[in-house]
Amino acid sequence: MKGLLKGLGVTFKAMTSKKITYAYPDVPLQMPDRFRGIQHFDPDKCIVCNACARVCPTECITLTGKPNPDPDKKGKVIDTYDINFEICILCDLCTEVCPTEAIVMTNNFELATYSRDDLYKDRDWLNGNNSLIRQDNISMLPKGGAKKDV
Amino acid sequence: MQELIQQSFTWQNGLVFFGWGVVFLFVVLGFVTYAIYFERKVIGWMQLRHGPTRVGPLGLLQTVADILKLLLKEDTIPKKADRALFILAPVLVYVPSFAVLATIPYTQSLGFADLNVGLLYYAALSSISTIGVVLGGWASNNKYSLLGGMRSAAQMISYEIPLVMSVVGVIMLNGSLSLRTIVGGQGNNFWEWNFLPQIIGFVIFMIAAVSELNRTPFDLPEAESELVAGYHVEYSGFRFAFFMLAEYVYVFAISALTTVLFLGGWHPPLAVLDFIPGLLWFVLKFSFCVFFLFWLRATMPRIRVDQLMSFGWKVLLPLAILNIFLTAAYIEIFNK
Amino acid sequence: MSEDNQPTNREKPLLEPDQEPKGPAQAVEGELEASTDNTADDRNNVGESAANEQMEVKQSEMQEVGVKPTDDKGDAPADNAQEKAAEAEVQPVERKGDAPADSAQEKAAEAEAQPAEHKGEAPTEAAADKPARKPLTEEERAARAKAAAEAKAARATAAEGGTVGDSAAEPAAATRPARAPRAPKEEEPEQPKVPSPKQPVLDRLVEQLRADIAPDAVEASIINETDGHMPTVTIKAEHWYQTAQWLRHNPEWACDYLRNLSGVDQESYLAVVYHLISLKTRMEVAVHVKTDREQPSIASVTPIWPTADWNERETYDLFGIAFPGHPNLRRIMMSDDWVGHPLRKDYEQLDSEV
Amino acid sequence: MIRTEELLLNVGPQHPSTHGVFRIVVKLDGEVITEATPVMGYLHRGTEKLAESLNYTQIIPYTDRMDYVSAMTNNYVLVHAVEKMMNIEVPERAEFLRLIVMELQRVASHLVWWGTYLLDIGAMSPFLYAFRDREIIIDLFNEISGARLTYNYMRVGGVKWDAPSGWIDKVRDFIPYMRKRMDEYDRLVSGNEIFLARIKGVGQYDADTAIAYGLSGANLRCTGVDWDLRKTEPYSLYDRFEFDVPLGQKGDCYDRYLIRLQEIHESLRILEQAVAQFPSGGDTMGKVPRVIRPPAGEVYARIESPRGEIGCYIISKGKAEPYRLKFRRPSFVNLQILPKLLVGETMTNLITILGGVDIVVGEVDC
Repeated sequence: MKGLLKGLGVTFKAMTSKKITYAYPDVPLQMPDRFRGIQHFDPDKCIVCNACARVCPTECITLTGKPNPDPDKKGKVIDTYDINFEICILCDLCTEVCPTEAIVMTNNFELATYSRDDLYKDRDWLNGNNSLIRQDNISMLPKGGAKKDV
Repeated sequence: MQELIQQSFTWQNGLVFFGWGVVFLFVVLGFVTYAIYFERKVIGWMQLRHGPTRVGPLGLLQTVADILKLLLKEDTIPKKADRALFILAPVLVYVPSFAVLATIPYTQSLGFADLNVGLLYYAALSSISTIGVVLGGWASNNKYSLLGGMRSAAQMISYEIPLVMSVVGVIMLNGSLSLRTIVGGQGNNFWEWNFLPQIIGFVIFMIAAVSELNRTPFDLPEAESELVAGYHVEYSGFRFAFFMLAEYVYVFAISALTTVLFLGGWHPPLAVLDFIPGLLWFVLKFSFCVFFLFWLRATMPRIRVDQLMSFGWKVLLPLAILNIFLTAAYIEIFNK
Repeated sequence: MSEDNQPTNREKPLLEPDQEPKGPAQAVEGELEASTDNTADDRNNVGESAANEQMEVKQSEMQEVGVKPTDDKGDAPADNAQEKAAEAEVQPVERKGDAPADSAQEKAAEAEAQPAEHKGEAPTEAAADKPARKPLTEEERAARAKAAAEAKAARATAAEGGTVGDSAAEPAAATRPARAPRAPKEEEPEQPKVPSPKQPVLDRLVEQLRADIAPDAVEASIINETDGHMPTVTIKAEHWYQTAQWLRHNPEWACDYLRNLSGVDQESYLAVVYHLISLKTRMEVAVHVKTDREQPSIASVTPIWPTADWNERETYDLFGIAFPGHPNLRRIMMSDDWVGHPLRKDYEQLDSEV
Repeated sequence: MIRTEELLLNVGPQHPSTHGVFRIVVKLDGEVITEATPVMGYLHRGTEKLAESLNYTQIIPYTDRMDYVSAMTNNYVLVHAVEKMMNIEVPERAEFLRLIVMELQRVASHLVWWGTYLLDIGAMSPFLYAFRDREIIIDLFNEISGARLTYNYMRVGGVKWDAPSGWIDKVRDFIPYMRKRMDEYDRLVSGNEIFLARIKGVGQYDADTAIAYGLSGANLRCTGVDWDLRKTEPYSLYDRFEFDVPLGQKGDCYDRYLIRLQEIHESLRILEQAVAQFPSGGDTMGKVPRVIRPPAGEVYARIESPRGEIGCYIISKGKAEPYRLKFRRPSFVNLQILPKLLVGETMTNLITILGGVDIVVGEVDC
């Protein structure tokens, strides 16, 4: 009998204590900096090395480059860059291997759409997704190496 | 209201009675709507969350929205279900729950019928809804609902007896089954109420009442985690609403009965407070009982079927008989 | 993948996903592929893949002196040989196609799709896509196909010829086609192997088994250094049930806890690996039991260790190894009407685009 | 004579308390179970087949999705296996971070178990309390690894990220907070007579059956067998911290319940010591070749996940992808005792026992 009453006491005390739920749809959720949301793509930095397409476990990145328009520079410029968010698992391996930090994660995670076609994000959309970009990046860029700050 | 009952039954009287009946129906439906809302709010608070807040100001229209939803929802009847019984079951559950409210005296003057067998009327009618539940379980041709139906039959029958036996003590004290005289027999101070002399009866009554309602420590018939939803798993749309309605009207009925039998109906706890109208005291005690039921639901785990049966038969029943014996001895010694 | 990769892979019709070059195996987040695939890297790849001896062979130091002929499985060395040959042959193109699939069917559509080994081994395409490389012409591809076919034949003969020991076979010398000479790495003199602490335990076990069960029961027995000097024993399939009972009830071993049971497809044969441990004496042993590919069947050990029940059902479901003596051998993962055993290397996927 | 027939009932695959897509076909005589045959495979994603064509770094995201309630321990077992094969030396700081993160994961996983177990038995509120406390751990993981459930945090040779500034202090503050919460749980539930009546003596088995069925974790220790891999086969830095392993006697649901709650206390003790000895400097990634190619050979690494011994058996042929990767999943093995336990039990006890064994179907089907 005593256990039952103690249990009732706990719930009664909880009834009057502060609530811990937050009103997500009305108040936007604030994610920490490292949160792996939808990628942001910066076409100028991309050197079309295909590292991200290769490392992707679910092969959802497809990109094509084209030879550099102005003759003096050599190398390639990115032409189309698509991420298929139907199968992208946001595992963040692509931003790790990118040598020039062309692709970086942002904190946005709202990906719900009414049709599956909207889940094929192309280069411009990814470039447009430039809010809440992640600052603390681990990538092959020497600057982007693992920062040690505790 | 009282004098109306004495007059001869003419068309005009009949219409007045019908009018009062409809008014009372809306009062009860209003209670049910806000009891559901209140329950979800209270359980929400107890679980550190807010409960419904989105529909209407502070979520007040939440249950109204639910009922509208249930009205608009498609009312499917399983193909192989026994159609007639399937349709009859919710009716059989809901009607007794509403009919039972007739005999409960709310205040000195307010009350519908004053049967001299009020309590027996209550016990008899409330067991009809058991048939409805079993019928619903069987008719929807679903194994889970059949299991739920069988469980509820076993539970309600085995807890009907301790419920009635626990009240025999109160009847012996007041010498009559009529609820109005039982309330009359209780004085204006809380120590004159029935729950102190009849403390054993009161505890047994509370436990058996919670089990009658199929509420949490004893919510085996519609055990969410085992039988998915128990006997009303196949019901949808407004038929399902009937089952919910019946459950909450029984919460109203049981809380009212507890107030009347044990907590002194409309009597104030202290004689000096009797300038406040009786109805307010009734509603206060009544709401405490309702809150206690919701409080149990937020805290208690579910009991197992065999434990339920052994607890009912081996613990509650002997205690109830003991209570009767003690009351008899008490009356004999103090020849009240 | 070269830069002239079709924009989206989706519309390419008959391309089997595991056929399509999934990118060189080295695509690891560290791999800076862009333009640094110099020969050093290449030698590094060749060197490492040369150190491709089987785990049952005495584990040599990191610096593999030469390719020790560890005829783990008939085609493994040949597979590498072919790899070397192919690599040597298409050195300029720097594509180290993996051993061609048994059906080395030519992929017309994909420009340089190496008919990847159907066994799911993604082609270890060492080549980074040099910006200047021209797409392969028709006859180059034909040349490679011919090389692949002829290498396959060589491999097949090596398979029949050599005594196909299993992965724990004594190092059987298998002739290896001469590899293109490459800069000899600095050889470390092979120090005498320090005998591992568990060696006496293993020897004792082997000789006990030979005495109690059957002289030829134990096919091979080595100490697996990488796994904490785990004694590893290969038992013949027909003696396995007796050995299992012996291991279970022998007071000294009393292996009462079957920790792991995994099926393995070693291309030329199927094997089941049991990891046993005794909670009381803390003695550990790993047991390999081999069976052929056509009618794979190994005695079920469920009566001895009930935990083997579902593990064996899973192995049956995914590999097709029958376990006579199992209470109810049914599929556990796949639906009952599933055709084929998915984890086999030669498993044909039902719909390629899955 | 009236002819009675047994009722064949499908519990699952869609059922509120089968902890995922898992089905038990049950033959009922009234409420008593005469025969139970679990059916699984609804969540089989072929991780082992996929792994054969992915390199080791690409497999790590897949291990998150096996036991999605304790993803860190899955990451660790794969990474530990590869490090064992290539005998890579993991820097001190990375190993500390791994240990802290794994112990936090054990607390979070046991909280999920505790909340859902009470929900199965009928009490609604404990679930909310458990998830309120787990939310704090999830936020910690979110800060350090970037995700709430599928962390993909560990890499062969170390961890991907260093702890952000102030993270270690947050872990230090979490420990006393959690201890206070644990007392509240005990007051709410552990003393509750109805709850005790529901789980005492239910689903009982002895030590030999547990060993024969290869059970591990709390399911094995509840029969008194002292087998916790953190103690018997120490890995990572567990030999540096002193903690004890709770054991049960009778081997019923109640013992398993107490053991798991006690394990939360033990994990908090380990965390306390780990945070105290956390190195100030050191890097988070060991010396790892750019191309991770374990030398040919095989290894069976095993660690203690909240559900038992999770093992990762890799056969490598020297290539960058594993030749064969087999996960020994504790939920899959622990589940085998279910049919044996259920015969003669009632429907209600089926749910109690299933909750007591604590399975995650993502791990059962792998």
